[in-house]
Amino acid sequence: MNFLLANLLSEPVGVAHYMVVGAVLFTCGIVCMATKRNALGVLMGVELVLNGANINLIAMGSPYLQGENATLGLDGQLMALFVIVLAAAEAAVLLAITLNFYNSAGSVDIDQADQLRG
Amino acid sequence: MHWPSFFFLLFGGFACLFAVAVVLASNIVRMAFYLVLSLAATSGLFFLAGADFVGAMQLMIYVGGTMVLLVFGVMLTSQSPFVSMRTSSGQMLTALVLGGTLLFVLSFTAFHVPAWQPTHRPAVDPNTPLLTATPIGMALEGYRVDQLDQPDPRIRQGMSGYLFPFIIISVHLLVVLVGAAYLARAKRRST
Amino acid sequence: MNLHSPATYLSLLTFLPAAAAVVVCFLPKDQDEFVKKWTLGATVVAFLLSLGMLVGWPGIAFQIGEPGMQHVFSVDWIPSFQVHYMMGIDGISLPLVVLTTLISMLAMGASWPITKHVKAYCMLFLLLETGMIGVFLALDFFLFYVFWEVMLLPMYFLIGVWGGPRREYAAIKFFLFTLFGSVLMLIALLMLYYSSDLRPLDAGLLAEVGISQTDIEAIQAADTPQHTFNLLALQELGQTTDQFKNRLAGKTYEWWAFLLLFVGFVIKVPSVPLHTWLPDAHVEAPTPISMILAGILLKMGGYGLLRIAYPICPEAAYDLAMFVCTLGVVSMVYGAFAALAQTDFKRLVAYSSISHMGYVVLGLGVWSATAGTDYNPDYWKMGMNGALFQMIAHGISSAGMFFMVGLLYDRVHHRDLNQFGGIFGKMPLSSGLAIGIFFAGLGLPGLCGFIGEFFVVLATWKFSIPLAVVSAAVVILTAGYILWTLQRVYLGADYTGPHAEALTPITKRELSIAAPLLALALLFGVYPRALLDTMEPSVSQTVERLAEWKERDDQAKETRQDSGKTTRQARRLTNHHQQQLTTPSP
Amino acid sequence: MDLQTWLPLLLGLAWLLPLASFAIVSIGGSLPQIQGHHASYRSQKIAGVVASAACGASFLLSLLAMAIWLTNHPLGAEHPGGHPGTAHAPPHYSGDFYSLASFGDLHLAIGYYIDTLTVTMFCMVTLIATCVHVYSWGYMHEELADVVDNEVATRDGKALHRPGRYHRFFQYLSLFTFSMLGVVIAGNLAMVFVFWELVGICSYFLIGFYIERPSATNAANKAFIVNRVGDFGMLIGLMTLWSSLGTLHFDQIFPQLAEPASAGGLSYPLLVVAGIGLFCGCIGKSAQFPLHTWLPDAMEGPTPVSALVHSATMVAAGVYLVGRCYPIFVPEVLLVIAVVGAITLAMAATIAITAVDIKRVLAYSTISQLGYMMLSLGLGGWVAGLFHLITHAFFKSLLFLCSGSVIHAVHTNDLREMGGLRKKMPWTAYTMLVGCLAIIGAGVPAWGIGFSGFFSKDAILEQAWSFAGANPAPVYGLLLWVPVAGAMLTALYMFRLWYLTFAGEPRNADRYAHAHESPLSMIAPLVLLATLAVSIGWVWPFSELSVTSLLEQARPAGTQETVQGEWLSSLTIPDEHLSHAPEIQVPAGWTTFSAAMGGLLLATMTYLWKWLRAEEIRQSFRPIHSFLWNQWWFDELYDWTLVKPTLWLSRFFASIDHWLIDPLVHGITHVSRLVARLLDSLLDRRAIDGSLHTLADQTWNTGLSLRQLQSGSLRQYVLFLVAGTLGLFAVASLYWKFAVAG
Amino acid sequence: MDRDVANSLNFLLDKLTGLLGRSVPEDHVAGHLIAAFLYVGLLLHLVAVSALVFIWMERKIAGRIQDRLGPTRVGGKFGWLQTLADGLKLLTKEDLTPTGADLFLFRIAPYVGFCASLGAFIAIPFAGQDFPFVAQHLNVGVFFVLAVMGIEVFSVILAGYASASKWSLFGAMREAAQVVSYEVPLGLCVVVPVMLAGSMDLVHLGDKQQGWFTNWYLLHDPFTFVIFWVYFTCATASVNRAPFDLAEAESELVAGFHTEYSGLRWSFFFMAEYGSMLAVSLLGAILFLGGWHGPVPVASLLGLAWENGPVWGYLGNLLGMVNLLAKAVLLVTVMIWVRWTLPRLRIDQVLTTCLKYCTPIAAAMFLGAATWHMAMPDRVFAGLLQAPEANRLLAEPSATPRLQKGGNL
Repeated sequence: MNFLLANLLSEPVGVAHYMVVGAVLFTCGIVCMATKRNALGVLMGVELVLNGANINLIAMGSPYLQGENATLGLDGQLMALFVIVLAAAEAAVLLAITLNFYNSAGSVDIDQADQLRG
Repeated sequence: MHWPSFFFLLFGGFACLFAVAVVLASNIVRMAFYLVLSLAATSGLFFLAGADFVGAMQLMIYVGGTMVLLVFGVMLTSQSPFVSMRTSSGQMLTALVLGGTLLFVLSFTAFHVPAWQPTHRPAVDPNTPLLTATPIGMALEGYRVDQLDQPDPRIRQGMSGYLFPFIIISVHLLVVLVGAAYLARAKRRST
Repeated sequence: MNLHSPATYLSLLTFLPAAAAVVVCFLPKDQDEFVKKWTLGATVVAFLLSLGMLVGWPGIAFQIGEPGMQHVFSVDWIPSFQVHYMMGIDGISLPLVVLTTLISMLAMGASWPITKHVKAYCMLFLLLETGMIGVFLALDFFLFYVFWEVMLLPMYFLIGVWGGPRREYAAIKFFLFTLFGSVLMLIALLMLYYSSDLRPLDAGLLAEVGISQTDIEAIQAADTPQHTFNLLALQELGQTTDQFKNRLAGKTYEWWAFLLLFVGFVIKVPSVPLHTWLPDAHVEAPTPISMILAGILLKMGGYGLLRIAYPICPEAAYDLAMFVCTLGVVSMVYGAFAALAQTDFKRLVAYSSISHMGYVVLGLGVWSATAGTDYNPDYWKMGMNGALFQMIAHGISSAGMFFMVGLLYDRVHHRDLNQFGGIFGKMPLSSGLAIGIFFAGLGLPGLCGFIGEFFVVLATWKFSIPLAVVSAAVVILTAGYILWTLQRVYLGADYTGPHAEALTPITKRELSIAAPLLALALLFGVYPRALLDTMEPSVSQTVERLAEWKERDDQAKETRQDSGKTTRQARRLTNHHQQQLTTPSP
Repeated sequence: MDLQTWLPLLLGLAWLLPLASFAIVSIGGSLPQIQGHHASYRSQKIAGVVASAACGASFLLSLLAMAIWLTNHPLGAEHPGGHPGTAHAPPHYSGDFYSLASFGDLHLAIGYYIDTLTVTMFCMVTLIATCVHVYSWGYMHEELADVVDNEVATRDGKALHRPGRYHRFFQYLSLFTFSMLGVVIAGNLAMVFVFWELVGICSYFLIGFYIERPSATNAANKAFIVNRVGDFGMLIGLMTLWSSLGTLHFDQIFPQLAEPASAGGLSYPLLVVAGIGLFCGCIGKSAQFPLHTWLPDAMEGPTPVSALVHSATMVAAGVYLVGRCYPIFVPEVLLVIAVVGAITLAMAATIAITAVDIKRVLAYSTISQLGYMMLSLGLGGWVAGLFHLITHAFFKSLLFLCSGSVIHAVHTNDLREMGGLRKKMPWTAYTMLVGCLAIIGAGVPAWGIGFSGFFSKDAILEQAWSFAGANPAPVYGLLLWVPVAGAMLTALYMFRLWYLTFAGEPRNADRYAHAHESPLSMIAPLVLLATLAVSIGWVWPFSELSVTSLLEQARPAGTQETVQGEWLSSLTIPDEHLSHAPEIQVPAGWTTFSAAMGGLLLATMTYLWKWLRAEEIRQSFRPIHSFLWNQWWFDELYDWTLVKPTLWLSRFFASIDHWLIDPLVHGITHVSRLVARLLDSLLDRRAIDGSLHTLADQTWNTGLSLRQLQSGSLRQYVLFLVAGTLGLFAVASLYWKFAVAG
Repeated sequence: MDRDVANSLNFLLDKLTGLLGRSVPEDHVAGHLIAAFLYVGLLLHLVAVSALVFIWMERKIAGRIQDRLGPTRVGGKFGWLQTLADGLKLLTKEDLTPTGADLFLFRIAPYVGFCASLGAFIAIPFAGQDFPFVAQHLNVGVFFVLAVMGIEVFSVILAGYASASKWSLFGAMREAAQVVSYEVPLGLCVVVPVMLAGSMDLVHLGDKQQGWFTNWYLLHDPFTFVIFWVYFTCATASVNRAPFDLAEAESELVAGFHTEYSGLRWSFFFMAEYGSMLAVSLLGAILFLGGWHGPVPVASLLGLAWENGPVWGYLGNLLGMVNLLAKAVLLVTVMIWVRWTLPRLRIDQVLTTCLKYCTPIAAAMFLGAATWHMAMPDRVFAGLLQAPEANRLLAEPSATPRLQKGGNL
């Protein structure tokens, strides 16, 4: 258990700290997905989740935070880029689905989208 | 005062704060607004971690593009501008508890991997700017200029390039856009 | 009449109530109040006389710290059977005597509501007191037996005439049980008598056990076995000779005698499963008789065990120690459980007595001075002292409890626990006293019940861990039934039973009976030395002697097993024994 | 100055003064009853003053003793804990006041054992007792005259009228103070047991103060009997020690324990039995699982009693005893203590969330905090546990007195009828806020500034952290994470309480209208206690004087080393000093802080901002809620498994005669016919036919019930995902710990 | 460079505090803070003052185009203090908030817009060479500027939504549709100079066009010439200038998204608008019009270069800045000119313009430019001239930064 959280302002931060921020975003996203009834809220949750993941990728790739040979290098950033692009694509599709759903159900309440329930 | 840490706290704090605000807000537009702020703060973190290009991408695509799409959706889908749909507090609590546990597990793990702990001797001094745009561009075209000193020739010669994924993503994006446009096309409701 | 001679003083103490009873015969028939006062006066005098020994009446002053028998006197009574009129006191009997006179006095005070055949009541009451005092003072087995029986009859009548609706049934039950015990005791008495032979004892020892010089010479000159009823001599014989070791059906005489004595005494204690007379007797007996019954009569069983059964039959006592203790624990548990189920207030207190007297049996039996513990008698001393202390404490608390029950019964004429409630609001002072006394029964620290129970329980572990655990668990049940009872009777909003108007506050007479009991409970609870200083040396001596006997016995067995080979263990034992011998003996 | 003379004298006097007051008040109060009337208004008033004065004088004497102690034993000068390996006892003075009995080498006595802990406890107990006494002047004011008890109806259906019992209250309080001080000063375990029972009986009297109320008397009985169950265990512990060592004096026990069994010490199994036995007593007294059920019911007593007896002092006596007897406990026993503490704290905290009786919430919080103390002691945090005892005493008594002030104002305990009282009773509200902040351990870890609870709770969590570090097995990790979760729950239920009482809108306009701030005699103790609740954890300016340094001085020999279990060889109880290392202190501090803030946030969201609606939560978690609402069904469980069987057994014993007489043959025929019939129905119809039907039915039902999972709700699926992830994580980490890492 | 500035400031501070007997280390916080405030202050003034000037200009030009005089009274001859007076009036105006508005968003919206507008300036260089005049030198400068300016639309949408007025909402929706659409061709246009220069660093981009106007990317080849106009169109649209000012179409929507605004907040929208105008103009000037390198390389002709010493270099940079600002103001003037010349389009026309014309044209031009560049990598001015030596040097692969090795350009 190597905890070096002593004083955040005078010590350098590490990947772990970024990951905690990522975790917070991730969790908020999950909670958002789980609690919002508005489809767009769910979408925002997804965005938050992806962002949380991105933070991790960036942090692991950052040479500022880790020693030589320990970083993910440019791959982190590249993967983050792909995530961003895919997120944009996903957002577009989700919005389209939402619109479609709205057109058929007259609402964006995903609790009404339970036609396939068991 | 260690400036990167200070800015990390600043941006990280904002990102977390607004992410929480997204969860707590009940109005969809406000949620969107907080989300933008959170994402903007995240891009600040990216800049801080030396990923200028990704940070700018983040601002551009998420903050600019995605958010506008979202708000667009809000305008089109809500019956009235101030609609909010309440979730039952029970489900909310379940989500919070599970989420809290998840957060705990994630943070706990983060602090238990030795390689992820703060170091006083990073690979690159945080005051030195990194130039990543070109290498990223090259990597997307299949050339890893950052891997030139790799001993493994296969990696050096571009096996670690991202040309193929890039193409796939591009095609995927195209398909998605077409598909989205198709899905979202205006239909008259049957009744 | 020389009141400074032990013979006169002790005889006076014993027979003063009887004498007063004779006087009562001649008192006018319609002067109930006067008869009661006379009787009360007699009990008060008896009490003062018993106190006299304690406060140092010249010639009869009790030497505190002296373990042996004091003021022993012996007079020939039936010479052909070597029956002597022999009495004496020691630290074991004195507290019981004082308790007897005290409780008798208080019980007489509590007899004021008796209006039926007052003269007869008073006569029997005084006769009873004589019997009780005599039992505690007698040092001759035969005399002991006589007093024992003397006590029986008045009790039978007191229950059978002045009792409740089922008094005949209860009285006969009591009589039969006790008589059965007496018979067993008689058999044992005869067994021991005919096995005994005083000749092996040397002159000094004989003198020490209170045999007169002429008798000693006669004994030493005799060529036939010299039987004896002398309890002290029997103790000596039982511990140092093989006279009671004749075999009968595979067991020694001693073993059988102990069993008979034990059963006889344990009926009186009473222990499960010979207890069933007690609840009935208590329920039917009038309040003062219940007080006496619980406060004194039950103690006789314990006294008998301590004075007679154990010292005379150590081997059997050792063999049966586990049986005795188990019986004690079973009584404790059984009594407590049964008490929990009662709806009759008095019956509940009766069962609580059974439970509490279980401690006495347990405390007597925790024979922890064995080879495994280097014959360390300390824990057994603690147990036995605890047992005796518990007898006194129970005498105080149970008498008080029965009195408090009677106090309510006199007012509302029922004892149904479910019909009580809210008494505290009507009779705050008596309720306060009652709660105090019941807490003494519960074994609350600071009150007398605690000390005895605590000693006994602490001592038990060394003897048997399972029994210790079970006996410790009884504290829960005790708390359960006592508190539940208090709640049902004294606490609560309102009295809902019959005769609510009769619930008048406590009178001064009642207060003067209850308050001393509570005060004593408090005194002995806070400063147990007040009692222990008196009784501890004697009890401890009894225990030490038994421990020594055990050591000798083991040694003898060992030598029998491998004679000629002295082990390290034996040598150490010898040293230990020599040390014991060099200590000045009384 | 000769401490050996003066300390027993001073503390003995401080101890006996309340007894004197008890004697004066009880006899003085009973005298008029012999005459058949009740104590007058004036004499009752005097009783209150006498009792309070005795208590106050005790406090002054204790302070004096403390001053004398500190001048002779300057803090930091002698640190027995400073040098690992040196097992000499902390400075102490012991002796006997008088002997109870002695048999050969065995002695039982009323004596004293005075060390820093004793003196500290004296000051704490007498101070709180004085505050409570003064507070009771105002709170019990109604008892001065005839009382109409609306909660009790007499036979004719009217409310009960009864004479006031003001002086009785003070009489019991005095007796309690005496008994409690007796526990503290006790020089041997027998004396502890004596006063242990006495505090129990005082608690019985005080709980059942309103003897007319059935609930109160039931609660009083329950309290005493449940405590007796614990005392049963304690007796066993005493017996073990007594039989093995031949003494119960602390100053003789401790050195002997260090010796091997052959040289007069205890064998290991006996040590375990003794330790667990003693701890059983503490379980009962400190209301630990599974004997906690009496404490919530004990809230039937007047509130000052709850503040003094059932939060600050008596229930903490169990913790005190564990601390006092610490050298007796071997690591395995300490583990038991810790586990019991952990279970208790978690269980009580969960129950407190649903309780609606303001005092019950506090009662459960007390149980939970006591669990913390036990946990701490069990994990080796001797100073931390006792430190929490002291701080908890202050803030919890404060909280109770505040709740009393509220109850006094609105005449109800029900949180649902309160609300918005902040405006009506600002003093109460804000002193209570201070108490709440103190109990949740509010403070800033980075700066080390905070309320008293912050320091003590942090110390406990640090020790837990240190323990988890020393014992990497994941099971032991629970002993760290349970208290962390508990810290969150603490913040949740405490602020739920505060918000429901003081914030928001009044929920019962009538009660709100009649509410008023309490009189000065009630406010003044609140303010004093609030000040202490803030500051008792601090270091006295310009000196080394602090509760922790005092306790550090009292640290018993043998606690300053890391010890290994003998049976559980993997069990390590770490040295408490190790927990002060920054790599433990900092993360532990922040973890606690964030947990508390999480709970606070949740409470605020639910009860202040109303973002979550409590009612809806209740609806969605109906089974859990009813489980918690019924206090884990402990009462019912005990009723069915213990009380009822005991009564059946007692009835069985009572009717054993009849049972024996029953005709045996008749019974046998009955039984054989019954068996035949049973065989027919059981074997043929049930077992063979039935199994086939059951198989089919169960398959069908399983399908149906599995279908429920497929709810069609996207959000639920997300939750399933998260839960699955967490489960996988748990499985994977366990697999790693056990199978891979070995 | 900002590090150098900060160090210099610290040096100064050190000298000053030296008088008091204290010393300031080279890398002290104070220098960084002062530098940061300095930059922000300068940029703030640029945006605010330029807004003042542009509004005045707009009114004068509008007046002239419409055969009027425009403001004439305030501040003397040309009414040049008119805007200041208007500003003062706005400051003193009552701050209204409509009932039913989402107050928080309503209040914050103008500032979001202004911040986005101002934020863009952080990465815009005003002179290049060895010591570029730029607040934060980013190697993805173009990208950053576009990204940050994209946020501006947010203020419009928030304002429209939060006003609780259907006019505002309509305006906001239009704005959203329009801006998002126009970002596509705008991005395509911007990519062309980036491609030509091989860098997204604006300083680098500007310096690649140094020398005579023949080196401007505007005149690099026919495709870039076309694409500049596409860029200009899209830029006009993306800053909501007429004829694309659908979001505030007075004739239909009262005042569009800022219908409900008044006073200072309202003026912030305007500051943002004019700031954005300036920003896109500056960007256009840097990307296509040679940035600080004039049609005639006056500075280098005069020898105002860093090779000749810092003072000369600095003067040269100052000159370059004036040059760049002149070009930007010219572009702004054209925007104003267009506004008062062309009628407002309908929303469908706006989108048609974007999607049916601008985007395909930009895409085609991008392809053309790429092909051209591949065919003639070192030729400029429609392939007629050889690229100057200095520009080629800048494109040397050896200058490619070694990623993550701490290398600096």
